[in-house]
Amino acid sequence: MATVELRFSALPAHVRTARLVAAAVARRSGVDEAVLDEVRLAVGEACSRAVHLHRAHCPDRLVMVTLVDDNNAFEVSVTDEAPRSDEQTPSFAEIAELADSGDSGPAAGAADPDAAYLEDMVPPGVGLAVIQGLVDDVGITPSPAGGVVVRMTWPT
Amino acid sequence: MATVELRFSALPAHVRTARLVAAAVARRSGVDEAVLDEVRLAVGEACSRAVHLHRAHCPDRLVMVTLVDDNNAFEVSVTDEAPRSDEQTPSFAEIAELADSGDSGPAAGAADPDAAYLEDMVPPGVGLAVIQGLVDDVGITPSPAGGVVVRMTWPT
Amino acid sequence: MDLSLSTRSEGDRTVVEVGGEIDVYTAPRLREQLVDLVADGKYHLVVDMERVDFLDSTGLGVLVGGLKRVRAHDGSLRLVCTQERILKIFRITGLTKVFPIHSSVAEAVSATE
Amino acid sequence: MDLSLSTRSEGDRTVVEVGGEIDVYTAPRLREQLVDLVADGKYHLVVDMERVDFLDSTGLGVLVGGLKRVRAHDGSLRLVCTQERILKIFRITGLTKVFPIHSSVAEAVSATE
Ligand SMILES: Nc1ncnc2c1ncn2[C@@H]1O[C@H](COP(=O)(O)OP(=O)(O)O)[C@@H](O)[C@H]1O
Ligand SMILES: Nc1ncnc2c1ncn2[C@@H]1O[C@H](COP(=O)(O)OP(=O)(O)O)[C@@H](O)[C@H]1O
Repeated sequence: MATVELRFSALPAHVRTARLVAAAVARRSGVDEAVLDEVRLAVGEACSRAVHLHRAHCPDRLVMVTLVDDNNAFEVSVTDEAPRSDEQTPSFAEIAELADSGDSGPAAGAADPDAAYLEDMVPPGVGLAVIQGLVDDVGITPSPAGGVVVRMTWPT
Repeated sequence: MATVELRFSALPAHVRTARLVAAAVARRSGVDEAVLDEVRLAVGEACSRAVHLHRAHCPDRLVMVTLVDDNNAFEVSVTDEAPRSDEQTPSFAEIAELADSGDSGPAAGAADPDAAYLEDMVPPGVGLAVIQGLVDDVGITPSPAGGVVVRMTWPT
Repeated sequence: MDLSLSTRSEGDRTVVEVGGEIDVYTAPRLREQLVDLVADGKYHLVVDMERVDFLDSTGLGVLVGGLKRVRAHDGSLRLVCTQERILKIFRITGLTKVFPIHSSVAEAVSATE
Repeated sequence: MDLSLSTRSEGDRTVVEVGGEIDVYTAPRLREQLVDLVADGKYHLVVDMERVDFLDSTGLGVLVGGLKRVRAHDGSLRLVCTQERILKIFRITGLTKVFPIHSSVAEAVSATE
């Protein structure tokens, strides 16, 4: 059982590092080439979500990504430590309606004052909706340190 | 100050992941393109050394790599938890003499019984010699958990 | 791969050619580009995504934001994309119903409401 | 980039063309190749490293091991390498004094003691 753990400060640039690591380890674990794009996207979404929440609530804490290559599965867990909110995964119809709304949908907890582009941000639940639309095996559970663990599994 | 921490089980494949991460974070931290090969090689040597020592002494412990992008410097620390030995950094003449010796030089602690290629291994001190020949700013200090921290710094 | 951006006019349309990765790291630059174009009076945009390697929901948010901005001026935002892996994320989020998606710049430029 | 290996004969020499990365992960396969060649009676080897992207001390160890094996049969192991970043590690470790390093396969194949 091979394990890689990655912890990073809440910066967008590190989301790229996380995607890069996830794809490299997934490939080596035997995840199908055709599925690597899905791994990259899903891990990126989970990490972007965690980075946004950390910037808003606990910018000094590190986001954690764990990659485990078990017998027949490659499992990625992304853990944030932001206080849990009533984040809703929007329905697809609601996502489509964002384009018509005057604002960018339900507020995502405290806003990150430095990030002007958050104005255009889809609500954080959209990231989770993408993950759930993309990955067959996803679990979202409370994490001991506050926040949640997004656990995604792919066959190898 | 951006921080990335990588922990991995003592497998050769993960050394590649560590090189990949070090190069990506170094580039983003502003380390000169011409120096990235040096970062890749030096971080790879430090991690290979740690992986060999862990396999021999504590195969269940994770090797740790910390990458810190400080104001004017990019700093990588590779920490192993193997019991400290009297590992010698061989002189360059000694490395050259390896080719003439009947064996592969001083034994590297307990041998890893699975790894036939260890027969051809240069002694672990060679990795440190390469790092010291390559990187201007290197520090090797005892780590609290046993083992050492190899700390390498590059300007950004 | 970093983001690349270039713009050109084709008749009354402005074509924005995007390459590389549109993600949480680069999306702010795409947003800035779209905001600048609208501030500059360009309300009919064609975003050519054929050279995009990666798109995540942050990128989608910026495209949706661009659409809202041009609509405020009765404008349009059309996408050019034939790459299955990029189309997939529009499909998953239902945004294929929101954006007109074309298979070539020529088709997008000549399209009317 | 993974390791690629191919071998061919040129006169009494055996040329081993290596590509990709020779590191702690792939070095065992290069070692196996060299061991097999010697077991097969090939004692005059030319290792062409022109397509090698990465070489670390584990890779050096395998090359040194190969040299020891062919020497036991009065053989030779010559390297072909003109890439500065690869040559650097031979220089740092003093192994430029141990391996004959040539700038082309033709030169290595025609070299004599
Ligand atoms: N999809 C990706 N995810 C994560 N890292 C990536 C990805 N693509 C490229 N990288 C890495 O990011 C580093 C910087 O990439 P680059 O495209 O130059 O962006 P930038 O310089 O803006 O950070 C490179 O070392 C590359 O290996
Ligand atoms: N120098 C490197 N260091 C670490 N990882 C790398 C390096 N070069 C490539 N990789 C990554 O390793 C993964 C597997 O690479 P590959 O060359 O196919 O080797 P293998 O499949 O034998 O592990 C790829 O996803 C690639 O991004």
